[in-house]
Amino acid sequence: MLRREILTIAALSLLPVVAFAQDTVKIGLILPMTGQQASTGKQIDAAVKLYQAQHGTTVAGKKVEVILKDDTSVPDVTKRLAQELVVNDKVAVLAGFGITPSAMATAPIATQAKVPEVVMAAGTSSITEASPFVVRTSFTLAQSAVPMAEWAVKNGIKRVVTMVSDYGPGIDAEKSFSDRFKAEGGTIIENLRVPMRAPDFAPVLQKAADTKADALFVFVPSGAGAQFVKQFVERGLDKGGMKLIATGDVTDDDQLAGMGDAVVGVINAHNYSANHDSALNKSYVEAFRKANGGLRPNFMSVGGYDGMHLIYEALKKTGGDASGDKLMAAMKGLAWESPRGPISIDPDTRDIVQNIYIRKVEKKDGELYNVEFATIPNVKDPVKAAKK
Amino acid sequence: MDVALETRNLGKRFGGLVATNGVSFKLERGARHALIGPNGAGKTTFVNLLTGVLAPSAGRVLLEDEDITGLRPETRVRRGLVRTFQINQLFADLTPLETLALAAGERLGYGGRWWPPVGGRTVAREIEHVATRFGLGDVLDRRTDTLPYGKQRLLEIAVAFACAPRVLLLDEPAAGVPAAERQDILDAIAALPADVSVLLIEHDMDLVFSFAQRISVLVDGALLVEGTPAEIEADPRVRAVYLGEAGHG
Amino acid sequence: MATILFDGVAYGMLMFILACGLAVTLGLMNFVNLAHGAFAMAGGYVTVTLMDRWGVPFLACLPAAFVASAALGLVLERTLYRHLYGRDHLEQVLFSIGLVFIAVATTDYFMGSSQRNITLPSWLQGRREILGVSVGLYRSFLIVVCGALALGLQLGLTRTRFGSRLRAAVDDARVARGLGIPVGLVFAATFAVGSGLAGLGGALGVELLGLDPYFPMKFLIYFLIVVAVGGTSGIMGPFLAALLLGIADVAGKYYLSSALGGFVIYLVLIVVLVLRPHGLFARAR
Amino acid sequence: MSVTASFSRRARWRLPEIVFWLLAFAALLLPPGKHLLLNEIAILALFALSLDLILGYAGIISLGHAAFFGTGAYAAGLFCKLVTPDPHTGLAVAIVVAAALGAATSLLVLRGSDLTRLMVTLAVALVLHEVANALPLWTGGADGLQGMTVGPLLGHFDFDLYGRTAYAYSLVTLFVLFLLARRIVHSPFGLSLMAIRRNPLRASALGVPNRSRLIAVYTLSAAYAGAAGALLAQTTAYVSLEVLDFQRSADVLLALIIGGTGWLYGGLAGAIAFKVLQDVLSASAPQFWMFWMGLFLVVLALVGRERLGQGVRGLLAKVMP
Repeated sequence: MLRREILTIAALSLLPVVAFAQDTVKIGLILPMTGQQASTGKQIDAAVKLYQAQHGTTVAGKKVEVILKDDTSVPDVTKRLAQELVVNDKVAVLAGFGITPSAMATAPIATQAKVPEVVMAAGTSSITEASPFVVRTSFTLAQSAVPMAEWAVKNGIKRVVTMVSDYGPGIDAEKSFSDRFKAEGGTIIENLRVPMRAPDFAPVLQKAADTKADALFVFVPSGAGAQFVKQFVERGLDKGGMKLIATGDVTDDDQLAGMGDAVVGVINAHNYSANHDSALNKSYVEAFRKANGGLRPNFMSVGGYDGMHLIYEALKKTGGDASGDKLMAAMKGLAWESPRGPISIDPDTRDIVQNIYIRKVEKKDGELYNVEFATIPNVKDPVKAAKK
Repeated sequence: MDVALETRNLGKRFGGLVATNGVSFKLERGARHALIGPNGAGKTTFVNLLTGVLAPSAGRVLLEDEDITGLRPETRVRRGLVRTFQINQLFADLTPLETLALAAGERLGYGGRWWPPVGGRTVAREIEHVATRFGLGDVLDRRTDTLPYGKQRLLEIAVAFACAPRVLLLDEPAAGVPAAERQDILDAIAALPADVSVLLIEHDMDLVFSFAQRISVLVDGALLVEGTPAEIEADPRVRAVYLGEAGHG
Repeated sequence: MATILFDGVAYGMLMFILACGLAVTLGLMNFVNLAHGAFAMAGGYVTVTLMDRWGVPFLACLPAAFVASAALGLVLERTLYRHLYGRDHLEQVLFSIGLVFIAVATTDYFMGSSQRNITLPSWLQGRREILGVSVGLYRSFLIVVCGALALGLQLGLTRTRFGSRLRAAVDDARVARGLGIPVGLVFAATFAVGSGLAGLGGALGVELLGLDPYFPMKFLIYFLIVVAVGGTSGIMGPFLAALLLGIADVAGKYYLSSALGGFVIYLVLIVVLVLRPHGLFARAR
Repeated sequence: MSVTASFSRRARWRLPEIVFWLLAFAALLLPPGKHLLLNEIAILALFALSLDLILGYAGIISLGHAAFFGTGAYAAGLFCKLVTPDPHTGLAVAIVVAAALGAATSLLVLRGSDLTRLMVTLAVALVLHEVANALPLWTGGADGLQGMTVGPLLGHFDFDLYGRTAYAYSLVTLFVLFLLARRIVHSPFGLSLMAIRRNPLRASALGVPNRSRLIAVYTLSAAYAGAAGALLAQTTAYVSLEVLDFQRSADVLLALIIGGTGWLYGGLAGAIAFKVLQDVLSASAPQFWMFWMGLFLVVLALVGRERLGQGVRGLLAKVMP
């Protein structure tokens, strides 16, 4: 009796768990809807809803159903939810993933169940290497940090202090910025790190001020950016001639409007600005704001929006066949115009290729925006590019 | 002369307050000795110093000629220095059976065992013996806080007895007990084995004079006088202390 | 060096205002109120909303934040908290964590989950040289305001009739009632003032600490540290503890590398509490 | 003999207990779908049981019990990666490592008030969290420990996508450790712990060596928490910094308080209630479930878990130990 039971389990686990020839294609959307990362989850959720409102819920004859789950940014919960979505709900695609560990924890499920994992937010380079079924529509930190380093060298910045939050993405940003900056002939005076639980930036800023560098390169997770910039200005570092350069997380569109005039003039590099000048983006921003009580879409939202687009387009290509291998094959190499500009999925790495814009915070029509003034086209993830 | 418990120049200060002041005291083997003193004389501090709850600022404590000044309370108990509590400090929601099993188990060295269930044969026999002696046999399975107060005070003494004391400190054993149940307590105390040395800390003069062969008087943290009941009764200093404390004694 | 010290003092002072209400409820009233930060958050959101939506000047928002949080504290004390006085600590934990959850979810629902910011009036922005030390104007403002409040609290607790009534009520509620002290009212008023101060701290802290719906959880640990290190026998202990915390935190991060700077404060906490279980500044018992 | 009879009554198995465990094991035969959640419940139950050993039985409150959970998880994860993928030895190693940490840190919680212990345990967990974050070469830092390939259970049963093997593994571990805990709380050692929790001064006056007993139970509890952490690491094949997070310590404390301290089924009941509630609420209201959870906790506290549970508990307490 027990033996038969065991055999059944063993047999079951050999079957790929995918819904064939069903009329509905389910997408399991796992996001942090509560907890410190809740704003990420809300932006992506809103963008996914907007995409479906604009493009309908039927594609290639199939009805697309999104099942939203809250993982509270706890990776083991993410993994369990992903497993349940695959086993119980028979989802064809897993999507979302607010933080890197959540995406990493889920990668083995994607491999085992042959279900595409569309990463819409998490930004550590190595995620796409964790499973052949991972594809990313957000960005990698190095994608922003490396162009920032190149721009800095070209614009007469010679000596830089870096300051990053002390965790995976921060260290990624620090390393990729520093390596490129040094390679281009610049000098890194010091690499400063702040603990994640760091309510007060005063000490590190004081340390940075003491170095008298030309510029301070900074990455802090979206949310801590405003405090950081304010304290930077309060310390008088801007007047002391130190430039502030950053990845775009620091001047996140989500909060930029409320940051105050202190942030005006901050130079940063990123993949998306709500101020991006294209017809598509204008209508995107307008529709997003209308649907969400005036909330401004940020770089997380386009990750969700484009992720949905990727899934829809792949389904069109396969003619509605939602099996994992076919979907993955269809996703590789897809290129389209996103609200952020032209983007594509690198067929080799399954990571996103996109323009990176150098921006400056300015006041337009009484509101603060990241205004793009230089474009580095078709940036691939520099970390993976360097490995080749 | 055989000394069971001795203090040499024992002192304790709390900040500027001297609670025990150079007390040198001897309890003879098999003694029935009482320690009296007005409120605030430092009796509680003295007991806490003897049992190791407090560390003295000066002086030594000796149990049967061995220095126990630095020992922990539980080690002193295992060496035979056991006390009862004045205010009820029994485990309210445990049964007398469990409380006695705890005391007996620790004494017999079973206390730290984690595999066998409570109450091996040796411990069970011990409990029956103690329960019979103190008339607790019929209430062993009830929650302690549901027992009549007199029974609780008896349990207090029984638990101390289960620790196999060589020196027993009885802290106001009959305080608060209704008159009807009082005799049981007095009988239990009177029936303690002769080789157990007893120090009675007490307010109740009737009890003191009916029980004690010797009496020490503690005033302001220091020993005022020591002697037989007759000597104490006649001592003018003791009278002065007790008359000075209106309405007590 | 002087600048670091100054920054630390300002940060510590802010922590004190945020945490002193907890020192009173936990220390004097023996109530484990883990929801204390929710009142601070309320004050913060009152300020942000008043400034953003109605353009109320910053200075006018501070008393408003105090009053709003105090009122909220009073209402909750009268309706909910008072039923849990004298109950098991674990039930108080359950209750106050539940309250935190409700506060977080409600705030998230109405105010959104993004960080909120305020723009200080220009006279509070920037820096000045004072006695050769370059100091931030807002931090100076914090030190003056919080220092005055701390002094006022200490005097209020030791020199006024209300203070002596509170101490009597805390020492022995039954005796105090016998003396004709309205214990329930004294507790309610104390709770309200503590909540109000937290609200004021929340308003003052938006600029330095930021504000989002998870504020009560993020800073709970810091409040508890202030109370635990300061001891629970009065106001001065937590005050000194908050200063120490502020200076140690800032100096630790400045002088040590990040990896060490992150937990130096916790190591200090462990050492202090192992050596002085009742807090660094508690009177010996 | 009445005394011996009384004693043997204390530790006897009651019918509802047996039914409870039969149901838990019967859940293995359910069609796939809920085993992953059940696995998480079993792990939280073990974790809560470990907290109950110190909080419910010895009176040591902790807001940092994740220190041992996380240590066990990392120990199991690293052992799997570096030494052998066999889960059983990994579990044993995690237990030993967590117990060693428990013994070492037990000295810090021997004295002090609830608040002191709360803060000291919290600080220990936070220090470990920072240490784990600062050693990315070992722990993977914030990205988490990757590359764990856990071997099959008993050399035969792979940890599959459905989580049935995982649940079976966690449930059996929970059951074995529960039996041990049950044995322990009914032993003289367990009795002395109950005495220490109620009144340490009084316990020492009966000859109970409080210090060594508290050190022993704290170590034991750490070992249990380490086992729970190892189960999580092995059944998810992944360890992240969240295993040491404050949130994890707070959750287990909540679960235990919900279920009730000082009886072994409290942690189990609390874990079931907490996880099921969270799962149901967050499935129906992903953005707003915290509100309903909070409301539940507040009402539970206001009505009084005691009063609310008295009916149920009174009934259960009669039939369960």
